[in-house]
Amino acid sequence: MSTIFDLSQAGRNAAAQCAGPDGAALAGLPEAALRTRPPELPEVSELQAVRHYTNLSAKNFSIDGQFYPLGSCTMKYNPRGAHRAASLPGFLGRHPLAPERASQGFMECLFALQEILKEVTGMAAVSLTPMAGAQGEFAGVAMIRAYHRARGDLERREILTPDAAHGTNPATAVMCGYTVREVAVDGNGDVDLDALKAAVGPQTAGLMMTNPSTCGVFERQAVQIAQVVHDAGGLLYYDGANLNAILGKVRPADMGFDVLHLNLHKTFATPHGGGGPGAGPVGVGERLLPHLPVPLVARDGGGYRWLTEDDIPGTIGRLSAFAGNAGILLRALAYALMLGRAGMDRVSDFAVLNATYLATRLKAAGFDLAYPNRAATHEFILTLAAQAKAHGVSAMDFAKRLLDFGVHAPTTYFPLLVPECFLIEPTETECREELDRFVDAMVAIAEEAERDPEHLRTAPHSLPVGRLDDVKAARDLKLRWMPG
Amino acid sequence: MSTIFDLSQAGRNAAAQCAGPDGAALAGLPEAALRTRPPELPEVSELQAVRHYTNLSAKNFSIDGQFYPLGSCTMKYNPRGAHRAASLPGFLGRHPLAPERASQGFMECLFALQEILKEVTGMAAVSLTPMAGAQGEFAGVAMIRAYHRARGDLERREILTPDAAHGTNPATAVMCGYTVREVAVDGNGDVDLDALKAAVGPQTAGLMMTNPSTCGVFERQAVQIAQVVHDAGGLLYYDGANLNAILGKVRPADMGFDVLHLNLHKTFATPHGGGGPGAGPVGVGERLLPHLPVPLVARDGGGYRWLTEDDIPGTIGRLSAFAGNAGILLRALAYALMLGRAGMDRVSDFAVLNATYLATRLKAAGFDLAYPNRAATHEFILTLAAQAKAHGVSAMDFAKRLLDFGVHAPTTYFPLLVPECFLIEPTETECREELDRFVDAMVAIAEEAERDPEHLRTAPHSLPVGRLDDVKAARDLKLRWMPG
Amino acid sequence: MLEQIGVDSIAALFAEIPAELRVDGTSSLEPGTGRNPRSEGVPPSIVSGEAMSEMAMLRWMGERAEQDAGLACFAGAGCYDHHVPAAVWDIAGRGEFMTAYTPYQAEASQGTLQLVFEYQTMMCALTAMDASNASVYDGASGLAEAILMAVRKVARKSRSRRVLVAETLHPHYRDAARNIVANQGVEIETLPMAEGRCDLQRLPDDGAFAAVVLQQPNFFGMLEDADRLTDWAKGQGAAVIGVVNPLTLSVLKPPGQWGESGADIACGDGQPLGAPMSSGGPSFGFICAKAALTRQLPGRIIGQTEDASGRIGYSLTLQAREQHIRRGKATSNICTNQGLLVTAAAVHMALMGAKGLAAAASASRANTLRLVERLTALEGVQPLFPGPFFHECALALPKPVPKVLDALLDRGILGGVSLAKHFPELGNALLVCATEKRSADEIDTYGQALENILR
Amino acid sequence: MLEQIGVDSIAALFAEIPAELRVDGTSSLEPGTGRNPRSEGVPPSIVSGEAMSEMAMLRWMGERAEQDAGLACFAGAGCYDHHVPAAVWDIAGRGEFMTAYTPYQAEASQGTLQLVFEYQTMMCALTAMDASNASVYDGASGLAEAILMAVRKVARKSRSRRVLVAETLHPHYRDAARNIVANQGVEIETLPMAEGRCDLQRLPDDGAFAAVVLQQPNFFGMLEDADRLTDWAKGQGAAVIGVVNPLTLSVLKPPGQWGESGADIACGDGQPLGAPMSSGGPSFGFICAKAALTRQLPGRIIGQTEDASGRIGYSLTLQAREQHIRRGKATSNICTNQGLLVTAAAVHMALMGAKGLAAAASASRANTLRLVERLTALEGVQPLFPGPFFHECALALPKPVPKVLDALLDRGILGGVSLAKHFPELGNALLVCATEKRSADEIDTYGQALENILR
Ligand SMILES: Cc1ncc(COP(=O)(O)O)c(C=O)c1O
Ligand SMILES: Cc1ncc(COP(=O)(O)O)c(C=O)c1O
Repeated sequence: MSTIFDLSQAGRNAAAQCAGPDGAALAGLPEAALRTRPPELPEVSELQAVRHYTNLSAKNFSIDGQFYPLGSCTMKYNPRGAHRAASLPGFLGRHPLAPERASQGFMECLFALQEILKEVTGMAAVSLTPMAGAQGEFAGVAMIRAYHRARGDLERREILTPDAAHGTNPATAVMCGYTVREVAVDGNGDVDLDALKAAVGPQTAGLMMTNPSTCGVFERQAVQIAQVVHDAGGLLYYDGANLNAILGKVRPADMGFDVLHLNLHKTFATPHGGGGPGAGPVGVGERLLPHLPVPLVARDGGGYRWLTEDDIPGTIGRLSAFAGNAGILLRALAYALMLGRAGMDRVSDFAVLNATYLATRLKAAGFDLAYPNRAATHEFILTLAAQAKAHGVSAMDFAKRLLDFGVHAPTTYFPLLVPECFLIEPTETECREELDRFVDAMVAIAEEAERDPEHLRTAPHSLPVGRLDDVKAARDLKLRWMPG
Repeated sequence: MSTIFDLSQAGRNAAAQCAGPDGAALAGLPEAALRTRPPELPEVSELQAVRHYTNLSAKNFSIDGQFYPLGSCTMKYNPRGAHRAASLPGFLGRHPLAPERASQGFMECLFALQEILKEVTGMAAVSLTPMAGAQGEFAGVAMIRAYHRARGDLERREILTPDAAHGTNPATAVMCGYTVREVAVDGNGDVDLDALKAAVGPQTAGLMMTNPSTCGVFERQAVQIAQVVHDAGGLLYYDGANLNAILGKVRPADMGFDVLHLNLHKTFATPHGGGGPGAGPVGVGERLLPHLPVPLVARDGGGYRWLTEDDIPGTIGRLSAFAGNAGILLRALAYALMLGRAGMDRVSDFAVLNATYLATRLKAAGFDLAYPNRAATHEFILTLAAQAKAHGVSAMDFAKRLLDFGVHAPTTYFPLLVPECFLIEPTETECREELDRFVDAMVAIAEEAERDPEHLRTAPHSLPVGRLDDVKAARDLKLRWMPG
Repeated sequence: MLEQIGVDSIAALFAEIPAELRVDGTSSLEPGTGRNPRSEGVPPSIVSGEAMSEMAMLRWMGERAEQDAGLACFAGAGCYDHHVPAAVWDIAGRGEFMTAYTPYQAEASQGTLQLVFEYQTMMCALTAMDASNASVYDGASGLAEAILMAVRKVARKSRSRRVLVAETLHPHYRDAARNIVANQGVEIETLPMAEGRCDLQRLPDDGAFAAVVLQQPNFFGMLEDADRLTDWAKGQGAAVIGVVNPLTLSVLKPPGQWGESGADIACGDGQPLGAPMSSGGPSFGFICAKAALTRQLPGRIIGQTEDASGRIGYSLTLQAREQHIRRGKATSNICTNQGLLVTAAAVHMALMGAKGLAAAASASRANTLRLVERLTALEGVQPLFPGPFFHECALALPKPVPKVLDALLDRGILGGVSLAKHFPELGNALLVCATEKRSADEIDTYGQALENILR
Repeated sequence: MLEQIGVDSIAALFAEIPAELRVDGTSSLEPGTGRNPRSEGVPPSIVSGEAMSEMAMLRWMGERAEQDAGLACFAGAGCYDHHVPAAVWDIAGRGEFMTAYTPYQAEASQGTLQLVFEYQTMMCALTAMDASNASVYDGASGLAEAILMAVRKVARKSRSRRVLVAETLHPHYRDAARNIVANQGVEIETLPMAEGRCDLQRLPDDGAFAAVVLQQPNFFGMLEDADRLTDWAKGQGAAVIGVVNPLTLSVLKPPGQWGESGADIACGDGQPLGAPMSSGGPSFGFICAKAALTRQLPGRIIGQTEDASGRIGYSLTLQAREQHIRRGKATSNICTNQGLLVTAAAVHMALMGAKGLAAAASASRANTLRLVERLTALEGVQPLFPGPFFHECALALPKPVPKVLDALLDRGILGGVSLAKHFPELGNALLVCATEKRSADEIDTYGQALENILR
């Protein structure tokens, strides 16, 4: 499809968007500060822009159009009502530096969300400001660092993670100035406790862990792990990306975690927007209270006020220009309000029911579960190693072929320790019929893999483009449109 | 694609939409007034509904996606800003029977629109209440009837229309209790003046006419026609569906028309919505002032007030429960404000430029214009009679094949007097590149008609369904979904 | 482009317009006089005729919208402040639906066509009828179409052009219907009321009517004895036309089941199904009919069919009823209808389901009950009629209603609709409605305000 | 479904969770105590934990949104009240964009991928840089990423971890950047200011800095001598990072052209390109760089490529920089970014074009000039600095700013941002901004209000 630049014609514009004074307003500015030529942005009519981007949008899979069983990513339906709530003019029009007096409605919303998140996690306090899961991790690990420093404990240079951990965990540790040591996961998806015991020591600042883990199983030794790390003087970080599996069933605080982040855009409601935005609030136990990132909302007499560096001198400080992704926080609150407490509990009920049903049916259809002895959680892992060996088709080939069936591929090749893997998370918002269609598609593709493996290897066949050459993309770097 | 009923599962629902008291609220109502079984509406989750209708929408052509050169229908881009304006909460939330005191903002908008429409048409007054062009026609002809009646002139039983007239014209005349007499159009698309002279008489209530006519040419004898009809004691009705061709160039009042309607959803901004809604305000000269449909807005001292039957005792009355399609009127005002006077003039400039360019290029490419001696207006007619004769392909086949090129077909088989015709209206909002693409598609199809006419006759080939069997639709009537 | 055309100016393209008719732009429409044709009563920004940017236009219109906004709405009378799920207009507002044309090219319009087919099915389910059209303009003009249907078909034998309309019908519906059908010589007569409902004691029995029109719930929110009225009318050889509120059909007996054999036509306004009040428009009119009347329906109808390879598809059908084919012999002159509102209604019904609609209807009734209880606790405020009412109620006030409404406005309350104009004989009568959107607080505030005003 | 699974209750699916850890629902999280964990300071409706319908939720949140609404905004300081064309969010809000995931499956994500590719191109055009990423969280955290880029790459020779940051940079940017980079031992030092701009008299010349950070226009809305500062910094072997407002780049010299050879990195916040203020988020951070730094960019980058039949397509590229591939060795830990806001920004830029953006920037400057003129006509109100400023201006007031702002609030005006906290040494200093959305009336009302307050 043409790019918007191909459509551009010199001098064309959307007149209703171009009103304004002429150059006179710029008189008096130093010549040297001004542009000599206007930037080469597209010159199109409003119709052209609308039509171009409407037609582009049609080239996307999306939750509104397709089933999206992307493990770890939690691609579920996010109620339009939550989007509407966050889009109320009063919220969209609020300036971030409006005085507290003119912000009580907004602050009440944030405070309510803080309280709800405290309740579902069991933590002592929550700061909403991190702008995604990874920034939540950053805030959490920075707090761990601040904690040790505040105690004069300066030799703790290492963060532990299970080797199955999400990439953001080690990357975060490094961003916080730590080195990373990975701990093996055993054949049942649990952390190898002996390996952990061997790994901890006076250099251990803490351990980062997801539960249910990225292996799609519940880490049964959570309490023991906490014990080992705490005994070594380290703190426990809970990566809350999978909280939807345990809402109302078990609280991270009770498993011994000292700090966590939540991916509101997964467990709570935010459409993923083709990559973002999200929000990654952090919750802490008593020990890390002095280090929470600012700003936070506190109740004060009859109203609400911001807590800043002045109130929390040990804070790791602010991590963004203002107070995080406010609009995403409002969506999460709207979602929590519509669910209510009982609805929140049903989230994990249905997330786990759907995943377990899908795992059961796929297993019955002849697919191999990576952890056949374990119960599925909100997600589970399939390994296509047998198919790869027998027919020379990879998990990637399966994934691409699924697209032709109008189903988004599951997460592939993560976690890396399972060969040819599909990490499958149907989420709680899909209905049984959709799950059954997925099984049908998988079965059809498995048959095709026997009959005509080449058809898989060259998939997809019915999308706007065929399989794209990633190597070329990286080798002949074209990162922007150039004329001609 | 499945229907929403196929997706339905007993007991499923979108919980956030189902809150409310239980049956208790109905206690005390007579049993006999109540339903015994709930209506069989679909039972689906919110996700299912959203996904179903999102995917359904993808099966439509639309202005946001495609070029739509539909003659007479004026499928142009309608600025999103106009939609936004009409969607302002203050407008959407206004109850139609709110007292005038609480309606001054809204009424000021309607008054402004009345004035603008008076100006562009030259008429003495405008009533905004008709809900589409055809209801505007109804109002206009009912006013003609009221006029003759008020004068005791009861023998005028006939309305004249050119035989090329839009179907709503004769249908309207009949709805108003008239019989219709059609007057022939000559080989150049002008009304046959002699035939008209022969047709008028004491039975003539009036004549309905479009200009530019449905032949896509400007009726040059407009003034003479008016003379003939007026001399016979009849009144002149202007069907304003094609006003976009002459905005700022000539005013219907100056051509001698006594009454007209405007299709705001064509000349002004309203997306067509898959069939509607529209708005068809009527404008009148002095003679019909006493008969305007109510309500209207009048200026009164410092404010605005409604004119009703009490103010206009000769009114033909109200034609809807409230005051017409208010939201569409607001869109039209927004559009007029963004155009301004100069922009309004440019509408006809570009509408006629685009059509003339397209006609010129198609002619050069070997297509036959129906009126080769005439200037195109905002639209023009192509006749594919030669192609039909040579290759046995109809205008319908051409039309269906165009769909495969991602272009909506022009209006076909209207007006009926031109064989195998395409009535083509590119509108003022399309750019030259889009027009060129259309020519390319037409040329490609014409070549294909020679090479492989069957491919046209079985088109379309790339849409969700192939050519549909209309005969079957009418013969085996299925007007609603039935289980099984 | 001009070069290709072979002219040297855009002006040259208009050469066929006789010179004496030409004006030079809308900007100089009163040449010579120097007078600006838009002056009196129009704001300066409009008089000037300067183009506004989108931003300036939205500011201008935003100020006007704001001016009328913010009232707690207790008015009903044919237009109701119901909640519309956020998803409804997120979907209906998609360009693919909103900027599509009438689905004449069926293969390129399956989205709209299937949706309307589903809509027709839903409306038949709500009304217990066999066929639905794809919409007419609104409830009132739709009633006129329904009357014409009945007169054309049902009354062929009797040749009567007289139609009996309940006095309890919305007066605007009666007016609009009369204004439309009178041109074809159809006469509207009145079935009188007693205590806010059709007077069963005064039913004529001369069999002279082509059709009888009932509204359920009626204009006053009251429930008619639809069974008995239907049986009586049919006994007289008249067709029965039920004017109904589709939301209430989630719990009320559908017209197709009234009496022994049901009404013949059900029509009404679709506004309660997903359309904001929007000053009364756009909403849409629906018309559903028993099978015998299918071919009398006005406007578009979608049917299911197939393509050559047997794939199911949908297309406009029975087009021989319509003006673009039948011209003067069409069942109606309607062309453009209210398609987008039907789109919203279909999505609305799918999202709400029977359960959600019933919940909204019941909650509206519960709120109205609560309101009536609160208001009639005040001295001199009484229900005008003994009942039963559904979710609207006519009250008798001890003071002139317009003044009371005015005083309520000062307190941010749109207190209802005065019946003074159409039913002066009812005295100080006010029609109130509290939908599911009215909170307990708002109802209480209303009560408090009225208490203060009447004091 | 339970049957297929072979269990008899949903509870059984959670059997692997050790019993002692189980809680019985969020509803009983403080068992035994009987205390409701959400009590103090939370509205009753939230304490109760009852599910709200969509309608009830929208009412509840609507009341809170309304509570803070309706101020005429004269605050800027990194977040601006610009007009966003209606089409922008009509498009960005389409389910296909809004509910898609990160485009890991390229073939099923060409919509997002091509759009971001176009976005990257537009950002390169605005900044005169060679490459852009697909967004980071916001301007402030993005600056931290830019600093880390520079420290990693540009300063390889010098091995310096010291970064010089202009005192005229937005203080929140400085704080956030410091809080982030300090963990990696990067030290932030300050380039002092004089008269609201970088003090050219006090430029260090010991060549010890890995990077120099300038903001243009700076926090006070002033225009720095970016050419000279850039040349000086590069002369010292430091990388130059320009923090810029993308809207102003429609008329201001782009960082890529500052001085002899241009800045190395341009970053900033994309809010002025189509994002509503929304309390400061979500907006997005952008980072553009010269070619030599492309592989240091954090986050996602889209590249053009082909499929087997030569059709052009787009995919994520240079993924070896990213955490999901490189884990601990990634250029950043960022994963989720601000994709939807980038979608809006691309549509915004396409709709506005260079002409529209320049018009908005110029109108904002014109309005701010008008405002400053109006306010400084009052006694005791003066520009704090001699200029030149672009579309924000710091004013000296004769009274404490917080009190003045409070009094302005009473009149419906958000009068600007107090500089008291971050720049106490500047006295009663107020930063004001009037975007193109502020009407002449609003500016006048502000003047009038301030006049009354200062009187
Ligand atoms: C297990 C896990 N941890 C952390 C993250 C990072 O969260 P975000 O993408 O919001 O930064 C993800 C996101 O996919 C995740 O799945
Ligand atoms: C020439 C002409 N007249 C009248 C009409 C009827 O207008 P509407 O569809 O708004 O009722 C049309 C609509 O297509 C038309 O083209």
